[in-house]
Amino acid sequence: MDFTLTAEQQALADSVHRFYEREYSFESRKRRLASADGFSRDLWRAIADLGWIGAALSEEDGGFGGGPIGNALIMEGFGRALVLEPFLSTAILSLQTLAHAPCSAVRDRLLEDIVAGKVLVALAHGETAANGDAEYVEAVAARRGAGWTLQGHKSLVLGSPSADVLLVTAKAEAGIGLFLVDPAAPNVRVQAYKTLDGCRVGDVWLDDVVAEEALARPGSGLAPVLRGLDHALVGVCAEAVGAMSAALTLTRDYVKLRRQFGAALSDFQAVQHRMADMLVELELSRSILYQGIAGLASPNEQRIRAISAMKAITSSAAMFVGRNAVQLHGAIGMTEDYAIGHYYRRLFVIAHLFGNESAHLDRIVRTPATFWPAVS
Amino acid sequence: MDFTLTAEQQALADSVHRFYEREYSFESRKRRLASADGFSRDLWRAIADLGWIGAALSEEDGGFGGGPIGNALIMEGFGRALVLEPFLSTAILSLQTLAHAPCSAVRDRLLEDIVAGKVLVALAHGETAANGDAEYVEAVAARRGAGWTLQGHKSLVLGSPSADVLLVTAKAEAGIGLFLVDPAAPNVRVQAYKTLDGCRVGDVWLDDVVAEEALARPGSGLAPVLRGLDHALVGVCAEAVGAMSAALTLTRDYVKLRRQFGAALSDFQAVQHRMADMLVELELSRSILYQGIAGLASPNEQRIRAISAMKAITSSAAMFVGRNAVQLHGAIGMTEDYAIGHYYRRLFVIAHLFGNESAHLDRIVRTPATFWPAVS
Amino acid sequence: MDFNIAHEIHAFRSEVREFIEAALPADISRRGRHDYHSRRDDVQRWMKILNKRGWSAPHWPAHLGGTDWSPLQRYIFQDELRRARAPVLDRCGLDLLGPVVCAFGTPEQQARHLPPILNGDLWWAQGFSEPNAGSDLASLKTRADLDGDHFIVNGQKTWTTEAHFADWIFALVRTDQVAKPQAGISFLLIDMTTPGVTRRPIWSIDGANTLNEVFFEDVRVPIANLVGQAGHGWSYAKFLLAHERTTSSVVSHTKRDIEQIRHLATLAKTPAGPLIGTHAFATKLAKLEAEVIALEWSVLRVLHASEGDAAGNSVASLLKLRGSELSERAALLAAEALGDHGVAAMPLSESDDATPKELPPIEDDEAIGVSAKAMFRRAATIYGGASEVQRTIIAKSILGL
Amino acid sequence: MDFNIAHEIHAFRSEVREFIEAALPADISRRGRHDYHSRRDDVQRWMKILNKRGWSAPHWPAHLGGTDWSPLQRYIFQDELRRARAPVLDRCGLDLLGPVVCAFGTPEQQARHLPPILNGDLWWAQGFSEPNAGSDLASLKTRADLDGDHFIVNGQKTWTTEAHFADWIFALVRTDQVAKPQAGISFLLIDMTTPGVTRRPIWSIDGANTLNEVFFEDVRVPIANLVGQAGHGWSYAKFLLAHERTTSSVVSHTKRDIEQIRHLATLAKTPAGPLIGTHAFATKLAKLEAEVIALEWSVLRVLHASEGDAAGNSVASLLKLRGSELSERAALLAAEALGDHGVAAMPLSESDDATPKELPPIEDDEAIGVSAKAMFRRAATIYGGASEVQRTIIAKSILGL
Repeated sequence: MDFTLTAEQQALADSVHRFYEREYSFESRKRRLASADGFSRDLWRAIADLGWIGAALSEEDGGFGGGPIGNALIMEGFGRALVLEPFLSTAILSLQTLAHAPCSAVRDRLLEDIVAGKVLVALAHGETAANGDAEYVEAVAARRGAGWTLQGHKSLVLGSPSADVLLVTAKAEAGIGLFLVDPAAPNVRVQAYKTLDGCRVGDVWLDDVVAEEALARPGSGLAPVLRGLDHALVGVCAEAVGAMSAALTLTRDYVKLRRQFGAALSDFQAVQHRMADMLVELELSRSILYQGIAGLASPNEQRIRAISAMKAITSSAAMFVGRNAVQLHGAIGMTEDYAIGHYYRRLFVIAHLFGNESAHLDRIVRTPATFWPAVS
Repeated sequence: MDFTLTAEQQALADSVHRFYEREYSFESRKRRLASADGFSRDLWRAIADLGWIGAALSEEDGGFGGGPIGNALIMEGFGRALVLEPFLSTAILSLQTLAHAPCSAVRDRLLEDIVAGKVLVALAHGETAANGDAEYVEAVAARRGAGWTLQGHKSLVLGSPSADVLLVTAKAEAGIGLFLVDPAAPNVRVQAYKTLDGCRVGDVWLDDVVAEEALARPGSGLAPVLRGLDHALVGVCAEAVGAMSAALTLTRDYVKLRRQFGAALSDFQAVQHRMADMLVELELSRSILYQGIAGLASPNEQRIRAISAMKAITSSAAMFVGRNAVQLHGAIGMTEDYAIGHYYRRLFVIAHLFGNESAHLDRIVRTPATFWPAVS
Repeated sequence: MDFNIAHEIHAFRSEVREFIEAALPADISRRGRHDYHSRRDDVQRWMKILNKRGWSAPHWPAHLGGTDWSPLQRYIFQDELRRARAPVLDRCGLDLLGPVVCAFGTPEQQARHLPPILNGDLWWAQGFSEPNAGSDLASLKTRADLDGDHFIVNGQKTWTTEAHFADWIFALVRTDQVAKPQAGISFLLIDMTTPGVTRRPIWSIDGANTLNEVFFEDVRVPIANLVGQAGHGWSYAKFLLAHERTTSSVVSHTKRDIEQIRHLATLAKTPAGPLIGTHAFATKLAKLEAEVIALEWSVLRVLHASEGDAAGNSVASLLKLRGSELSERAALLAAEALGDHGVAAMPLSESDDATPKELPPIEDDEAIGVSAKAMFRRAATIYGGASEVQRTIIAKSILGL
Repeated sequence: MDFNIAHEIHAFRSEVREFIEAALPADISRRGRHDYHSRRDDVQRWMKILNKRGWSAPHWPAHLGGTDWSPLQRYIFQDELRRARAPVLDRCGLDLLGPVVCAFGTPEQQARHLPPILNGDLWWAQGFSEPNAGSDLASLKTRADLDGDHFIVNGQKTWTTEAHFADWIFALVRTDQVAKPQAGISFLLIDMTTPGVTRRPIWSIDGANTLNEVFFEDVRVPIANLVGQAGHGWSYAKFLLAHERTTSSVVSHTKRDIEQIRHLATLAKTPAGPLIGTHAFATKLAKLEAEVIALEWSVLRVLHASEGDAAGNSVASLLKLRGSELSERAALLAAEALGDHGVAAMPLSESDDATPKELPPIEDDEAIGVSAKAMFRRAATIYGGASEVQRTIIAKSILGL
């Protein structure tokens, strides 16, 4: 165990830092958010060129072997600057799902194209009725000739409005399979909308859609998706740590500057103590993020509990830090023109993404394990 | 609706105030608590002479018709002074259970004797496995000749170590009945112990105990007990309001006096804001107490929700106010010699008595009703 | 003490409920289920209907267009409006300015300004806050200098609710630069169409524009538009802010939220059946309900207390503090009831012709506006005296710390 | 960064676990399940066993009877002791005084005082707090005046943990009445049997006596019992309080509580089966567990950080704050798991011969002591720097407010 960055990790963190310092002014982010994609394809290519998309991937899958810590470093930096490019949806959720899927020519080519920044992929897995249960799928797959037809409705599909390829889960008799779908194919409808933080997502309807290929046949499609989700959960939690950290810094600077009733806000003990509690929430989130990363390597039940403990704590912390950061700013924190409101909205979305606090506590309750964790 | 006391109510409240001002110094209470009964039988007779035991009872049952507001005024005063006499167990829980039981010569005589202060009665209803479900009874009643034999274990029976008569619930085929048991009868065992606040309670075992009389026959015993419990819940919540109010006053006086780091504790904003939150909890408890009293007259489901909402809020408030009252006192709050620790322990017991916050939220969840409460 | 509800109160609530059911137009009622900022034309139509019945400002004196209802009756009226999802009325005119003009305005001012408010014809904005005078109003800088029979107003107001709608604004302005900070302030009525008045919308994190900046540059305001005495503006503002002791609890809004949450959670599916049937969600809702009940009974205590009653006043001060917390909690729980779509932005344009665009697939009117409401309510513990300020008030004025 | 656990660490934990399992006497282990203040004779027997193995003070320098374990190893050792429900060792001697004598004591003091501590032969109390100097130690009044080769000590200490057990007390005393408040303080070792020392037990709300008042009346203390330099007591006290950066998280205790809660809630019956299977209880436990995991990983971060590491130090300061909160929460949840009997007083006498009297029917060793623990832990956020003080420290020293 070692909690300090290696030279390589430090170099990656520094590089991420330089990236957002250069590219992510408040104004340029605003412009990017208002564009059709809600992010910049040029920047996405730049991110690919920097080698970050495959940073976590094993070398045999065409990556750099940096593992989940690499992704976490990138996502923490992206959280600090509220980066908009679809790293979470394409480079973590979709890529890790594919990396854990059975080997095939299609999979390998797709991995390669993703890492090269050539295609944007979205995983269409979640459904409205799942209520945070990652294993719940209603969408149906039926055999047709050599291929399959798919029927169902997928909700809050990250990255879908801009995706070149959809990975879709659907259920056949043998269980859940994972299918490749062209979003422009007939009978596919992607209804795009924005999340509260202004990012574009979509709901996807499949109405008798023909899928030529099963990336994973029914019965073997859920496992890679669950692993993809594990990595995505680590990713959003790292993003939350970055966003909370930035929100705390913004708030600290604001309360030291702003005066009321003849004193700086930071002179009020109530403000000091609230900020201390925010710092505690941030640091505990960072601690449990590390625990979640370690948990990725654990056997099934232990992994589930580790990941869900991480998300439950982080969801709660994200809401606490986000809400109080706005509170301490006062009315100005509620405005579009001030950065802090954007952090709150992103933290709100993160708190609810891939299951909120309740959903993950439920998952812990459903997944019994012996307790005496950490270095045992 | 009227939230100010009538002249009669004011007279009762004043009389209660005079009673505890006269009888309840810290030292005299300590002596009483250390006695065999844990309270004073002389004071119990004084309470009877003051006419308080039957204060709430209808005149036809030998009372004064003051209704639950009368009991609440008494219990609030008793909460302020941490009065030890068994008003809750005998004058509310047992008496109201009897008052709602079917008429019979035994019942009427018992009511009369209770009101006169001649007998102490304990309701032996709760069981360890009930987990706050007031309708759960495992104890068994079987017919034997003209009477019954009882078998079971009743837990945390308030007032049982000093009781002259036990009212026992037990289940036969037709449902739950209510039986009269002499605690000195063969095969009855009362194991006395103390609650954390030093009061004496007991667990009661019945091992083939003969009960001559059924106060309510199987099938009709639960209803009066549930009504008795409703009144007892209002009683403890009123007691909690009194105890929280006294704890808040003690704490306010302490923080104004005590100096640290060159200033009175009351000068620290963190202390001020904590006490403001304590006041809010107290006042909301008082508000929902009134709601609970009003709810006693409502039809079944509405009544259950009203009573459980009251206890859920009050349990939570009692813990918040009690815990923080000790916190603001610092180390001295943890000592036997200081009053505040006694208030905390009583509030802790109240928070858990007759179902804690979780138990009552569960009861609300199990008891659906339309919402749009208050003056509708 | 007596907690029975008088027969007349039951009857009054029935009368109000029946009137609203019959009078509220169906299309307005449907949009009311969106539960978000009401459209101006809906509010105006509804105010005209209420005004015809004499009920658009029940809390004003009867001879000026109000009623002689008791505080409890006024509360029940508001409660029924919320329950029916009626549009939220023009608060600035009806609740803030109205009582001040009733109490301190000249007969001419009353005759000119009150009827258009009652009928929803003219809308008002409140111009109190300034960039460096938020909670600390005494330090405001906007000045009004006498020039013949006009004041010349210069300065800037901010956080001006509804100013983008407003026809008029009532503003605190400094008419005496020499007097002590509070003594030099006057209360002035300003026509927003006067040359020199400009406004800039402030977009807030719920994606809506309800707040604005308003700039005054050599704006000429007739001296007849001064309310009461010059230099007494501070006391009128205090009167205005203290006028309704229970409104800030927003308890009827939160009750309406609870009905909405129950509705949405009954529709929401989960692997184990409707969301409302899951223990985790049902327990959160039960706890919220219990807390709202405690709040509502606190409101009732205040409504029944006389002005001078210490106990009643001490309860009044907690209504804003706890009411605003519960208000946000309710909105967050409503968003949670939407599941995945609780994080979706569902912008409703305020203009009459626009309809929501790029919405997620929302099947129920009640769901639209929920997530924006969750964002908007983040401000509940900030505006009208932030929670931190409320706690200090309680500690000092009630606990004597 | 690398979160894999080294093979040697696994092996070390196994070694410790196996030793404790073999060495901990069965009767002590059983009483350990009561989970409350340990009996003095149990602690002493256990310390002799540990001392024979060389493990009674792993954090002392190896040449003075300690080990050369890493901070992580020391943490694992404590973790395993808690897991096995071993008696809680004499903290005052081992953790507080010991390191000071190791670092600042003369060879004679080390030779005289350290071995009896290691072997549990002599017990120590800490004499810092005074009636008017709690968190604010600089204002202490107990004085020690030089008289030949003795100090004459007069004054009063309070909140003196374990003083009713203690053979010796280490005290902060004022040896210079003229110097600035902090500069006049010295660190003195006092034999409790010296004439003029009296103690008065303070009974606390858990029904136990762990705190005491200690009075000094013309107590003659040899000058050889002064630790380090006169007037430097303040810096030794700071050294002592800062010595263990992670102990105040009490995380191993809370982990042990969680096992206890799960055990009790598995035994506890409800109408719907074991309590552990009810959603409400299981969810509370899951949330507590998740929070404890976050705390433990914060401890690991500090254990792996070097002394000068800013990030590590910033985390250290939150361990006491959050650790003490979770410690009380765990005890309250354990009491809740007992149902009706969670409100029962279950006094365990500290003296060797007494057994619990008037207990409710408790069928499991783990249940005894739970409710008293819930009361005792009310102090967790008070002693060792109250939460309010911790928050101020975090705000000022880490956030720079």
